[in-house]
Amino acid sequence: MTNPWMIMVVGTMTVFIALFVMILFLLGFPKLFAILKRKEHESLAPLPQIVEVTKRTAPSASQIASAPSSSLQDESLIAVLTAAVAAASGSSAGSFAITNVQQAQPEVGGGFNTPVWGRIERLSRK
Amino acid sequence: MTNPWMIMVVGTMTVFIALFVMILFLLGFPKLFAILKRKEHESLAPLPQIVEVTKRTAPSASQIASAPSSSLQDESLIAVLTAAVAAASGSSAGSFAITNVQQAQPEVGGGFNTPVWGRIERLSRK
Amino acid sequence: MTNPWMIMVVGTMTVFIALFVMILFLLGFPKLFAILKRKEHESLAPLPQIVEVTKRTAPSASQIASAPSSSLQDESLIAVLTAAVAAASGSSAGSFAITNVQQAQPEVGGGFNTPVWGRIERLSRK
Amino acid sequence: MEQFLSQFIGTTGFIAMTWGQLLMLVVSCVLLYLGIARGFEPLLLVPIAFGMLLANLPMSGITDPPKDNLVGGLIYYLYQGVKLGIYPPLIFLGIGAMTDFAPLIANPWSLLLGAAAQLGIFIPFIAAYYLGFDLKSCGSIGIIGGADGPTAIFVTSRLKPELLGPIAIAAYSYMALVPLIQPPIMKALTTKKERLVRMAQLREVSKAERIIFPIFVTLLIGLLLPAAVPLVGSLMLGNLFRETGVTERLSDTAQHALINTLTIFLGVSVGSTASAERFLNPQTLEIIALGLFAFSCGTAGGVIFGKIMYWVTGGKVNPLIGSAGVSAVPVAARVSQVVGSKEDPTNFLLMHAMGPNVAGVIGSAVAAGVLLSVLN
Amino acid sequence: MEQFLSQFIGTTGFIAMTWGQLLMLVVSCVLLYLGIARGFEPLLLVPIAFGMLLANLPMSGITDPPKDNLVGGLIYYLYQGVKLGIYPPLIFLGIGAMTDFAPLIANPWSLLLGAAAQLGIFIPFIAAYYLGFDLKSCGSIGIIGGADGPTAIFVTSRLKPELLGPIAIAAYSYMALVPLIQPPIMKALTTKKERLVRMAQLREVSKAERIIFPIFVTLLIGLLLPAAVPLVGSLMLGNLFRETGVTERLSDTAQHALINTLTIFLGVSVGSTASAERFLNPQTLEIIALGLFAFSCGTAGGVIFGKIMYWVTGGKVNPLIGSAGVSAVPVAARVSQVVGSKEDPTNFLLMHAMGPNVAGVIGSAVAAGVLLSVLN
Amino acid sequence: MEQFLSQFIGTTGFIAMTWGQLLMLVVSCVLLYLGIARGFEPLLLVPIAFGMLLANLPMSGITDPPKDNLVGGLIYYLYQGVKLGIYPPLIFLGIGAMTDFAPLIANPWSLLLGAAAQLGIFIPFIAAYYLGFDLKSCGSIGIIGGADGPTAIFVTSRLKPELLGPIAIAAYSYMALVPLIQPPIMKALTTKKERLVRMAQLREVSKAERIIFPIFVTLLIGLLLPAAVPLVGSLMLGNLFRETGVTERLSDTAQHALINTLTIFLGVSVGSTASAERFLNPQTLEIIALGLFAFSCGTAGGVIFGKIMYWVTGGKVNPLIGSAGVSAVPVAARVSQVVGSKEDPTNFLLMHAMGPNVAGVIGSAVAAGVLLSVLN
Ligand code: NA
Ligand code: NA
Ligand code: NA
Repeated sequence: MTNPWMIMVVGTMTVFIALFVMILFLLGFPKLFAILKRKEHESLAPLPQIVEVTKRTAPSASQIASAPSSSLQDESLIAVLTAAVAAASGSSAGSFAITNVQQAQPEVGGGFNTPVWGRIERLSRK
Repeated sequence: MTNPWMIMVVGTMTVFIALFVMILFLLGFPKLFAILKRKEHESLAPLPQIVEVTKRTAPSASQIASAPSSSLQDESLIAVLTAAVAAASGSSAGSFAITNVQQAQPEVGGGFNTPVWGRIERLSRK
Repeated sequence: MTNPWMIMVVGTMTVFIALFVMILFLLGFPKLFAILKRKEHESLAPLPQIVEVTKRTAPSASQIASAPSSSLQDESLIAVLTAAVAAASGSSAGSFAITNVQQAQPEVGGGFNTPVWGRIERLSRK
Repeated sequence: MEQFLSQFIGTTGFIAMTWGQLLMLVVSCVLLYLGIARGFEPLLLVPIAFGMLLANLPMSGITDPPKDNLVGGLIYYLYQGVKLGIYPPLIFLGIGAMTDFAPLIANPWSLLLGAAAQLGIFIPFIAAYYLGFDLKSCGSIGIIGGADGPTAIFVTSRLKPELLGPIAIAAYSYMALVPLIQPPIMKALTTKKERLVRMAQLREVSKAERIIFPIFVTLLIGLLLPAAVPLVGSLMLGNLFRETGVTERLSDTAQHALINTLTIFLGVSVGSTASAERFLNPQTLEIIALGLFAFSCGTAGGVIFGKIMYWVTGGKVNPLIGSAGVSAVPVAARVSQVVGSKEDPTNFLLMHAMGPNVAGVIGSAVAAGVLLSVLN
Repeated sequence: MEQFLSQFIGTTGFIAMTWGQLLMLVVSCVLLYLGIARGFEPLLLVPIAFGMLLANLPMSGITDPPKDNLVGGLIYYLYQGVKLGIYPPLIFLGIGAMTDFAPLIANPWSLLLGAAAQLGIFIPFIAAYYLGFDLKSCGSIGIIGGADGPTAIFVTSRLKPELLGPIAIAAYSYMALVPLIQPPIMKALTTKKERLVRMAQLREVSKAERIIFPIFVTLLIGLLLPAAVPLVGSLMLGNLFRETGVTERLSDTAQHALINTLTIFLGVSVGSTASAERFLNPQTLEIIALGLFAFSCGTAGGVIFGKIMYWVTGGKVNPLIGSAGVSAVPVAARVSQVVGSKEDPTNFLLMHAMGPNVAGVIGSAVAAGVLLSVLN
Repeated sequence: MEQFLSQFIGTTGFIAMTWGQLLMLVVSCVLLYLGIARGFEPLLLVPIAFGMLLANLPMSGITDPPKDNLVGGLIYYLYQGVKLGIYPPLIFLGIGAMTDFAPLIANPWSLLLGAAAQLGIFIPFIAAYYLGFDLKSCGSIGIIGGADGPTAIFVTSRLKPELLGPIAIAAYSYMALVPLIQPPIMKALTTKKERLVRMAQLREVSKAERIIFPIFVTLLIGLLLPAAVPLVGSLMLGNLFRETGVTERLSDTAQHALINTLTIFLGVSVGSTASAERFLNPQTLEIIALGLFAFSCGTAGGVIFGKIMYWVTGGKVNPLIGSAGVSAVPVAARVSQVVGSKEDPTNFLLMHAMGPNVAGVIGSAVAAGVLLSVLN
């Protein structure tokens, strides 16, 4: 592109388009987060018990602060990585990834007592 | 220079000359700054009023702290840059630069109300 | 080495050997430091007087904090460097280094009043 | 002895100095004066002016590249971070860690003001073209109107490094002069009634929104305009460090040790490009004039779009906040506040002006991306 | 105009994006979520995930090497510090300045637990070999079991830079998952009686011992295993700065400005290696699985050796502190404390677990030295 | 297995170690002891000694340059900042930000003492020449007498990098030994009456003077002696950051994060040049002896010139402040105070000695410029 007027038009338009798309998303933010907040409240329900366990070890409680407070979704990392890679390397793409994440969730159960790696290993052995 | 004695003499002399010139200037510092201080007092006279204006916007006064407190010399930057460049690129050198700076000053006037860029643009159109 | 089992054995053994040697030394630490502590107490004996001298210059005492508090071993740096270099460059190695350090100590005497460089220069003139 | 003295004087810089260098030394002292005594963006202007001073001391070799088996000068090595485009994005990382985008998230429409103010980039771009500059120079000159130091330096270092000196000096000087440049334009373009508009209080912004925002902006801008990624991505990574609540260490270093160190290096290097032979030519004069024109266009663009929003919303938007869209954070937002409070001392526009103000940073980065992808 | 629009869309990243890149963007967002909302090693995972995001935005050129007379992308230059092995040792310098080796000096035998946990490196090394990886990849995969980010990155950058992405992500993710991975293994391998053992209080460690320790370790490891010098030497120099009492300035900068800056650079660079074409292949899946296996082996190795020490000492050592030998400082030591306190809430194992915990860092560095000297 | 063991031992450093390396390890431990336990300039001596230790561990490769497709060692890369002359000026930037030149501005005549003490550079220069050193080595040896670490390292890295190790160690060691070296010389050269002189209180220095001073010195020295610009310019830029009152951020980073980081890098790199083959030769012995001679000459030069000023002013100048002209800030000024207060505990010379003390820094930088321009 060597026509300066063309560049000006493209440039101004791009700036407006980019920032306008941003506006559209940002306008949706309040609603999106209202939904997320509700969901969060639900998923946070089982937490208190585990927190209590940690609290009982009173004297070094502050030092143990970084221990995870909820194990319900802690496997999601492995699940997602696994799913992503499986999706890309296998023949069936895209959709598989998302399905698999959903599939993984119910399997989790007890958190602390169900070793995550069992499932992962099974997947890798395949 | 490969004669070590020569290097020694040159070196010692250079150190003494350099630091002696520095002494001469530093001895003039107190007088120089006495003059500058007097000038500063004069040029600072019209300031209080503007400060008051800023103060009236009370609640965010602290945030606006960086607003310029005096507009009398604020154009000096542009004036000097302009002058410097004009001096170097035009056929008449040195003296023009300094003359022009002097010339610019009286034109300033109202500060806030006289757009600086008017003059600059005139210069560049020439 | 391209046999993975060999690498595993070597690796595991190296880790254990390295850390085991470390254990042996660390087990000796408490005894070693008990001895060092006793020695330190002895060598620190003549200190108080010098500290007193410094204290008398009361107003800037805090600023002079970095002045060396004991001069008894302050020459050791030069002695050791000298010895080390002499040992390596001269024909008689190893033992000379250590002997010389020992030799240097008694010469020291008054600290502040015996210029270190006298001895060093004598060495370098040789 | 006589021979020696003449030889000695020959090794001093006095003899080798050109009139141009002397003039540049004077200019750098004036810049130092403006930075220190008048508070013109001192954090940048002091290093820039000092770099200029050092580079114009004859025969110091401080900007020389390595030659044969001689190493280069200090500033030659510092300058590599400018040349390779490393400093500006990393400075943006620190700026991101210092920026609060909440006013923008609360009022997304202020992004339009940040977009409109980019006319301050594209109109001078055209103007420079008709003054005879080549397209790359036009892009570098236009970007002054972005009123964003790192963006201007990043774009210029990639399009036309020869112009770094005048463009950086113009950009930072006019950013400092924003309180002088903008008010007359703002007053000329608005009616008293418009300037008196009071705006509704902004809604609160949740922590989650603040965290999602930088990620989302990076994705959006990154996909729309890949060339803007180094600037926008760094800005947003810094902002993410600020907002997560678990990366305070990184945010703290980004907005102190890292940005300060790189500001020194960037300032001195950029200043050093203003050597007499490069700086003292008629182009510099035109660039300085065009830079002022750019700031004026940006201000006008923002204010005019502010008027449009005033009409569209039936008088809910005060057009004075439009001028803040030029970025020059946070000075331009303060100017909106000051001009507004002159009409009505109880009208607080500052927070409303911060939205367009930070939007202007994003807008300029997008415009920079366009210029880089089109002209490079 | 039509032509222009199609041309414009062609310059955006939307068209150029592959399914792989889209997937990687999703993965990086998930990693950001885990780092920020779930607190998974956020100081590393946030920069890594953001680097991944930036690298997978199509056509941004941010990871491109210089070409002809075009400069390279920002992350290309940042990555040089990884490629040349500069960041990891300097990060170790900061870690050394943050580490208190006193619990190890007070109880030297805990070094054996740090040694035993290195089975987490060598068993997966063998496993990877039989899964068909070449030896250098095996070494890089095994080192995940060291549970030490900088060590893993240093070794991988020298043996198999192509694997940096998955290996760094696996290492840091599993370090964050240690509180999930270790407890079941610890419980399965120990009896209730063992878990109830109370250990004798540790002796006090004098300042002189703390100062001699890093010098002595450098000498010893440096002579035994020269290839471990960059890691061990840097770690110990940092620790020396911490302990001398006269180099506080250096210790302070090492554990703040320096380590934070390099953590940002390292994280973003390492993340950027996880481009779609490199990351999305079956090997990554195997590496992630092997990484988990590695952490489990390390935990088991430490606990089993803890049991041996329990038997040898006639029940004076609680085998639960063995699992802390994997390093992952200080999370693994906290896990020992938590698991122990579940049996007896008044039993404080934390300080006893810190010994094996920091021993694990040294142990992994030694193992890294072996792998580097044997495989390079 | 036997074969394996012998092979294993072969990969350790024990076998490869030479007697020279063993000796150097001992020397580095002694330096560590002096730095840590005796407080000999620990901020520099600890990194230098540790760098020495690391470089003398056999086969670690930590100082190796890159070869074929193998990357170089950590210290090889850190050393580039010394080789290219980058660290010393940037360290001077931090020193400038830490230095208060007010005592010098208040009493400009103390500059003469700072000039006279540079005899400590030029007399040993001649001495070294007659001991058979080549001119470049003579310059590097003489600069030890400047009693200024960064200056000594900068000059040596440009004139004779092979000598970096012994020269840096000598410079920093003698700077720590100043309280031992100077007093006997000071007493020998002065009478009791001279040592009892009380000096008039210094005038106050205005903020404007403090700001103008660094700019003016840069211009003056820069024009007189271009080769001194990297050192003097950086020192003065740092001082300008300190004094402006509007660049505190930059001053703060220059005197903390930046200088500390570079001190670590500089120290370790410089120490690493002291490998056994380079360090252990008769030259090193001579350099160490000449270094002590240099400090003594500098002290004597300053004191003798102080006596001249005593005579000229009719007894208003205490010659004891002359010894502070060697720089070694602020130790040498403290020595003047201590020696003076031994005669009269109520006589406070410290502030008067700070003038020559900081003048000595400028003087050495000028002398360095002369040596660099004449010998390079
Ligand atoms: Na802008
Ligand atoms: Na480990
Ligand atoms: Na000096």
